[in-house]
Amino acid sequence: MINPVPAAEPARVHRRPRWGSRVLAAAILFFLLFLGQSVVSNPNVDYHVVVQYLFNIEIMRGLLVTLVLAVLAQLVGVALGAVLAVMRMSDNSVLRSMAGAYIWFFRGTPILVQLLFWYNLSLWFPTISFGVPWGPTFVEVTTTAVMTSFVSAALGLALNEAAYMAEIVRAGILSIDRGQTEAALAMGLTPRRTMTRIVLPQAMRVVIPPTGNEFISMLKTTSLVQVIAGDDLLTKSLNFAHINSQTIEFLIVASVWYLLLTSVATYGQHHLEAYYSRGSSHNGGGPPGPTLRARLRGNLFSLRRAERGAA
Amino acid sequence: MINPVPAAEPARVHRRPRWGSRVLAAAILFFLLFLGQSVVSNPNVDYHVVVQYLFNIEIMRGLLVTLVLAVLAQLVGVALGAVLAVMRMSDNSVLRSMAGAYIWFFRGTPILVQLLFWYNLSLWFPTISFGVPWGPTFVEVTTTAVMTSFVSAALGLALNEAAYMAEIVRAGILSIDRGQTEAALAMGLTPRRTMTRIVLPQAMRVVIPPTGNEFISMLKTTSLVQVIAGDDLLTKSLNFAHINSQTIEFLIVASVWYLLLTSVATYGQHHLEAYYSRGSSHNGGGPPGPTLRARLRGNLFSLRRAERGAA
Amino acid sequence: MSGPMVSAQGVHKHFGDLHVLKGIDLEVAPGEVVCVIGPSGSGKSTFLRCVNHLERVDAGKVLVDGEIIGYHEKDDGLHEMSHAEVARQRSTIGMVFQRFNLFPNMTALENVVCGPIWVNGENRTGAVERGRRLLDRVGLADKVDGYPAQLSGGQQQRVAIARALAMRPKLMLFDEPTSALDPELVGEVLDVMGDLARDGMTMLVVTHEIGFARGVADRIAFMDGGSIVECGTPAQVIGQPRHERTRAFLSKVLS
Amino acid sequence: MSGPMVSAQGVHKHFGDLHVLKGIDLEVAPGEVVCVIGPSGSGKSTFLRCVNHLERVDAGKVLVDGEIIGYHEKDDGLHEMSHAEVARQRSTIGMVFQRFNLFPNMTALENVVCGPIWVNGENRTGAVERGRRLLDRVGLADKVDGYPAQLSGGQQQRVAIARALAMRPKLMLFDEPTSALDPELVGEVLDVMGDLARDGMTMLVVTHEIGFARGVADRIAFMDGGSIVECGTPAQVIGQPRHERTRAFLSKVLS
Amino acid sequence: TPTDAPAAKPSKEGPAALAKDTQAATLLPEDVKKAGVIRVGAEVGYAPMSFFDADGKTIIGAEPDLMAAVGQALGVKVEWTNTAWDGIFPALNSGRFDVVVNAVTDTKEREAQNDFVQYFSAGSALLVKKGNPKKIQGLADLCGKTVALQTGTQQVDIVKGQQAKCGASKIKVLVYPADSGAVLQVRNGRADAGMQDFPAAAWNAQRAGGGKLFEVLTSEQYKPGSYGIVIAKNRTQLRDAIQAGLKKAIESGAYAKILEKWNISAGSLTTAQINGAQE
Ligand SMILES: Nc1ncnc2c1ncn2[C@@H]1O[C@H](COP(=O)(O)OP(=O)(O)OP(=O)(O)O)[C@@H](O)[C@H]1O
Ligand SMILES: Nc1ncnc2c1ncn2[C@@H]1O[C@H](COP(=O)(O)OP(=O)(O)OP(=O)(O)O)[C@@H](O)[C@H]1O
Ligand SMILES: [Mg+2]
Ligand SMILES: [Mg+2]
Repeated sequence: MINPVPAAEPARVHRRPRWGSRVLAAAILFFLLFLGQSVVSNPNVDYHVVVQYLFNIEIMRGLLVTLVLAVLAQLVGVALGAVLAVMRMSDNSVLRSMAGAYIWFFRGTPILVQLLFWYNLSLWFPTISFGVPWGPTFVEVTTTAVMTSFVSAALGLALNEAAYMAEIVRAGILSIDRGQTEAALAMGLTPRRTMTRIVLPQAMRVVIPPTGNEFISMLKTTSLVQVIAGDDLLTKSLNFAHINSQTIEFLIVASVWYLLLTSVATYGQHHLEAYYSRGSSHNGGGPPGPTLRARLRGNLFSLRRAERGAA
Repeated sequence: MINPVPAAEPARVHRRPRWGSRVLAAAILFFLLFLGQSVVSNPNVDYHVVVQYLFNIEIMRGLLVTLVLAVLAQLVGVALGAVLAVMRMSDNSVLRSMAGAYIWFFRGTPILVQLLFWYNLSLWFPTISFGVPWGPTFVEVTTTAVMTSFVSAALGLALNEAAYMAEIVRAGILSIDRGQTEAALAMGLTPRRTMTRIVLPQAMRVVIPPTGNEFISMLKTTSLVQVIAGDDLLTKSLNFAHINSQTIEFLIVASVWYLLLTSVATYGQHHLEAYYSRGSSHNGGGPPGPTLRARLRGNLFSLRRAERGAA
Repeated sequence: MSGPMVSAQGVHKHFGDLHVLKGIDLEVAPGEVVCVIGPSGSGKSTFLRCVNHLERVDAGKVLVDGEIIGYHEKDDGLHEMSHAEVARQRSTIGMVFQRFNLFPNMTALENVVCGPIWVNGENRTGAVERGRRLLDRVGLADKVDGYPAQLSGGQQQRVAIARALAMRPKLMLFDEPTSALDPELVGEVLDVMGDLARDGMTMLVVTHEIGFARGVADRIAFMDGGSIVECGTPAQVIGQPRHERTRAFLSKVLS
Repeated sequence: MSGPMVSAQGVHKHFGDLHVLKGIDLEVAPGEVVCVIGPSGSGKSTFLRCVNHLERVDAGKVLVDGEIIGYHEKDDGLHEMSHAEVARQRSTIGMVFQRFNLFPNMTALENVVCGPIWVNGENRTGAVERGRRLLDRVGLADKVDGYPAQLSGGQQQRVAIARALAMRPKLMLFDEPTSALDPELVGEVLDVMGDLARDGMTMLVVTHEIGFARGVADRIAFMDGGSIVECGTPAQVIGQPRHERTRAFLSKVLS
Repeated sequence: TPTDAPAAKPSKEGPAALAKDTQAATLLPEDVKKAGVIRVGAEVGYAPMSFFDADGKTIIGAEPDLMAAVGQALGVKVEWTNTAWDGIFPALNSGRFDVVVNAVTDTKEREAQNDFVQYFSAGSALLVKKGNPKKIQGLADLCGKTVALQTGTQQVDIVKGQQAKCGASKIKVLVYPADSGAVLQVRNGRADAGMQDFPAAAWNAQRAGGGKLFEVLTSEQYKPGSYGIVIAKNRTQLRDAIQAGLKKAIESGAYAKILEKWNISAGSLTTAQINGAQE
């Protein structure tokens, strides 16, 4: 050894106490306790009603409608959104501006208006016919028969969602390193298969977190179908409220279910995220994420991996 | 020259015609024309009413309310969201779970319920007092006097938005290379200043696009304040609809304004994005982005830059 | 007598106003190893990418094994091929990139077998078996189930080589395959490439590793400013460079 | 007689179960240049990062210019410093990273002046003037207003050096400053570092550039497996390595 | 212009001012006296009971007129706030409004939560497209048809009651948050009939689309009930004051004039009963 410094015996190391955040945390906790106590002990709210109606059959039906609508609309929205995203990045300027106009219009107008439009489509088109334009008609049905409350709701929500998903999928595609595309092309994949087999699956990692958020929003947006006689969770709950004016109680009933649904959705989102980030040792993704300090101090290991990684 | 191949004279190169997308584009265009024609020439909708009421003073008032509410709620939401994001990544587990609970709750319950809660806060707390807990009270006011329709609307929207913004800001912070943090710390900046001077400004690039989307949603979400007597654009428009059961016409009036607002917001978003991506020669950001083909073919130049770049 | 494996004829390429390739002529015989060296920005990568039509040439043409890459020749000029035809041509040309470009969501084995299965329609069992053999050949028998992020740079690059070999290419293109590696890891990749060359693979290699070029290349081409300035055996180009620019470059890199 | 500029005393560091530094002892005298070499994963970067407390040491301590880094010594042991105190210590130690880590949203000049202005509270005009001089000194007088993305790797790394110098450090730490560079760009950065060494800056340099280490270093430390295996003049360590591991490593890197 | 802007005059030109009834006024609770105003909440848009005038701002109708009369009797002003139906009762209970006046039918269930001062009697009537294309004559004809209703109204109960008698051919019931949404579906043809409180149905038949869109089946009014001014349970003083004010309006004849003005005299009551729900 060149430096004959005696090996220091391990010194006792004292971490710095962090008074600021401890006091803040205590204050918040205290405030929350106070708040919780006031809310629960409030004589204006009859929690028995909440408990009594939580599993009411009509509420359950509403829950089912909300769930089915949200899942359906989200699925169609994702698929159509992916198509729009690819159109938006197309070579063909007509397709590109078409997709642009779609996104502009459907993001720009309130979903309420869109729902009313689909539901009242018969104002514009009293019948819907399938056939050759200016030629023979094969099937003709009245619009109101097709555009039931459920169909309009699902359609309206899905078409609206597609506009948002298009931007999300597009960001996902753009996030994939060009090297991936080139490697796939060089291997002999066609551009289309490169997109579907290499780019889109990897884009999922970036697409899933915002899609999860969208789905959580969607669960709650379904309540707007009230205006077109859709019997979703919130509408059903409020129907009870209107009978006896106990609005708050029934809003709590609905909220409990919404919280449950969103919690389950969040849970599912984490699992999907984990699945699609397999092979990546980045652990920056969703909660429970690394703490800020862990980031500042640093997980050099994962950084190094990322540098070496292909993406 | 080792290879005595005669220099080839430039061959005429013919690009491949793309029939598929041309036909598709033509079909879509045709369909849109047909649709547009049907919508405009529809006798059930009186477009004169739309034109006549577009600049009606009450509608203008509603527009102002919508705009002010959305801007205010978004600003507060961003600020509070940033605080929540930092809390969520804190060392202190109480702060961390506090922020987690906040986000869970406010994202999990319908904004309608939250608005009604704030507006009717007096059900739980008839008066609001500032003072020492269990000590002297300095100011005491009735809750309903403080929680006007506007205040509850702004508060409800902002607190809800903060939950969404927290996740967005968090993703933005996580997107910044640890190297940036380390360089700043090594330079002698404290962790706090590293966050505010180095990390957050760079995170803006990632934060702005989704924030723009949030703001566009917010513009339309304001219409829910109808349940707490907020006189927003949609509510005002529907007031007219009640007069003469011309619901559709007034929905169109509102939609025209929403489209205008969102277009302006999108425009502003692009400018902000451009500002915050200065110094970056990535050009993958917002529309007008590179086409898919351009990506597949490739802008190697920008890729190379990115590899060299520090981030 | 078989013709050249690669024949570039007056290849020009512009990026906007930038004239990047100014008439490249180069032939590579079957089984030959040609290394391309030259300063950054001289157009080496661009040329390599023209060979498998990742870049479209603006004038001139590139033939691989006698076929024009990316175009059908007709009376009135060159007609662009369909995507499927280009893909078929590319499937016979292996390419290894500087940054490996492994698919991060697939294991090493999946990376290697996906091409044969998707592009050549090989059956899964056969492809997997051959994939394992290839990974074994590049010294990674124990890493078949590792994801790219779990491998060192040198290991990743060897997987990338195995992935290209899995397509049974007639020609291999390498674009600075070792320049993203830590110095101690460079050797393992160069070893694999040397073996490949000895097995008779036709190779076109862009590299900064003068030692490798000297040892393995049949010929070395020195590019500068979009042209091939000189081309000859390693002894000629490295030992007695004729051009001032070559000398200047070599002195920098070898110092 | 002034004490050593750096004095590492029995530095241990664990990452979870991984024992990365196993008692590092090293002194660097004022004005001395010490190069640290060794295989990947041997703990070179971790040790360097302990010197400016980017990593917390688990046992032992590091003194810079006589001050313990990151802790106050009291009777009952070491007490962690406040963030502000650590920041003050770090501001006197310049650090240059492998990946440059310039702030991409600031121009070269802004990168250089932000530290003096934010941390040392210098006034803007003075800082800008000195920033220009520093950029001039590293040969970038004409790039002051360029953003990092518009600069080559070599230029970026020189800006990073100027940025560190702007804080008037007593000590400079370099972590493989050239390993992310194209081979022809390596020279320009090593030149700047050589100048700096000749001007009397105390430097601790982790590097793979054996040529540079041989030419510029006063001493070379060879690390392997979390320990300094041998340490001595370049002639000793490179010319006549005493340890088998050193010899094995050098043969790989020099080949 | 909207083709069918209401012909009615705004309420400020309504019946002659009623003298303040000092006796009734003393019943008012202190806070209302001090504020000098009674705050009314309603989802405006149920003509002729309450709706917006052509300016989109002024709230007019029978209920605003009536409340104005009550206010005059009590010597206080009346202030209206338009709020979506879903938000009305929480706002009442949280003290945001003093009363809700919104064609709310007094029922036993609702009396359990709030107090009612009855001011009008109305049954429900069926609204169909002009020309009655589906030939609907009464409740019994609804079996197998689609009916559009507003949520939380009496009509939902009536139709559900008929539902039970239909047997196999069910009634399809569509429920909308706003009355206007339900009426739109009758116009749209999605619903074969709508059911509304009689005054509203009559108004729609008479005014909507210049009177060319709907007709109302007048043969029968179903399940007559009474509208009540809704007041929070804990505000009995206010309730009694309003009852007194309303009584004063009835006695003075102002009440009758208002109902006449809006063409709904058929629903007039002779007394202002508290919590008088039937069943
Ligand atoms: N897609 C592109 N768009 C615009 N310019 C490009 C593009 N690809 C390459 N260039 C430019 O063309 C020139 C040649 O680039 P090329 O990558 O072929 O050089 P190279 O010799 O491979 O350099 P290096 O050793 O740095 O890889 C450079 O100036 C580069 O910036
Ligand atoms: N934050 C961390 N968390 C966990 N392990 C880490 C972390 N940082 C470094 N390591 C591990 O510690 C060991 C030493 O790492 P270090 O970066 O110091 O090596 P090095 O000698 O600098 O190597 P290289 O030449 O590759 O930079 C490695 O095994 C590395 O994976
Ligand atoms: Mg290159
Ligand atoms: Mg290192």
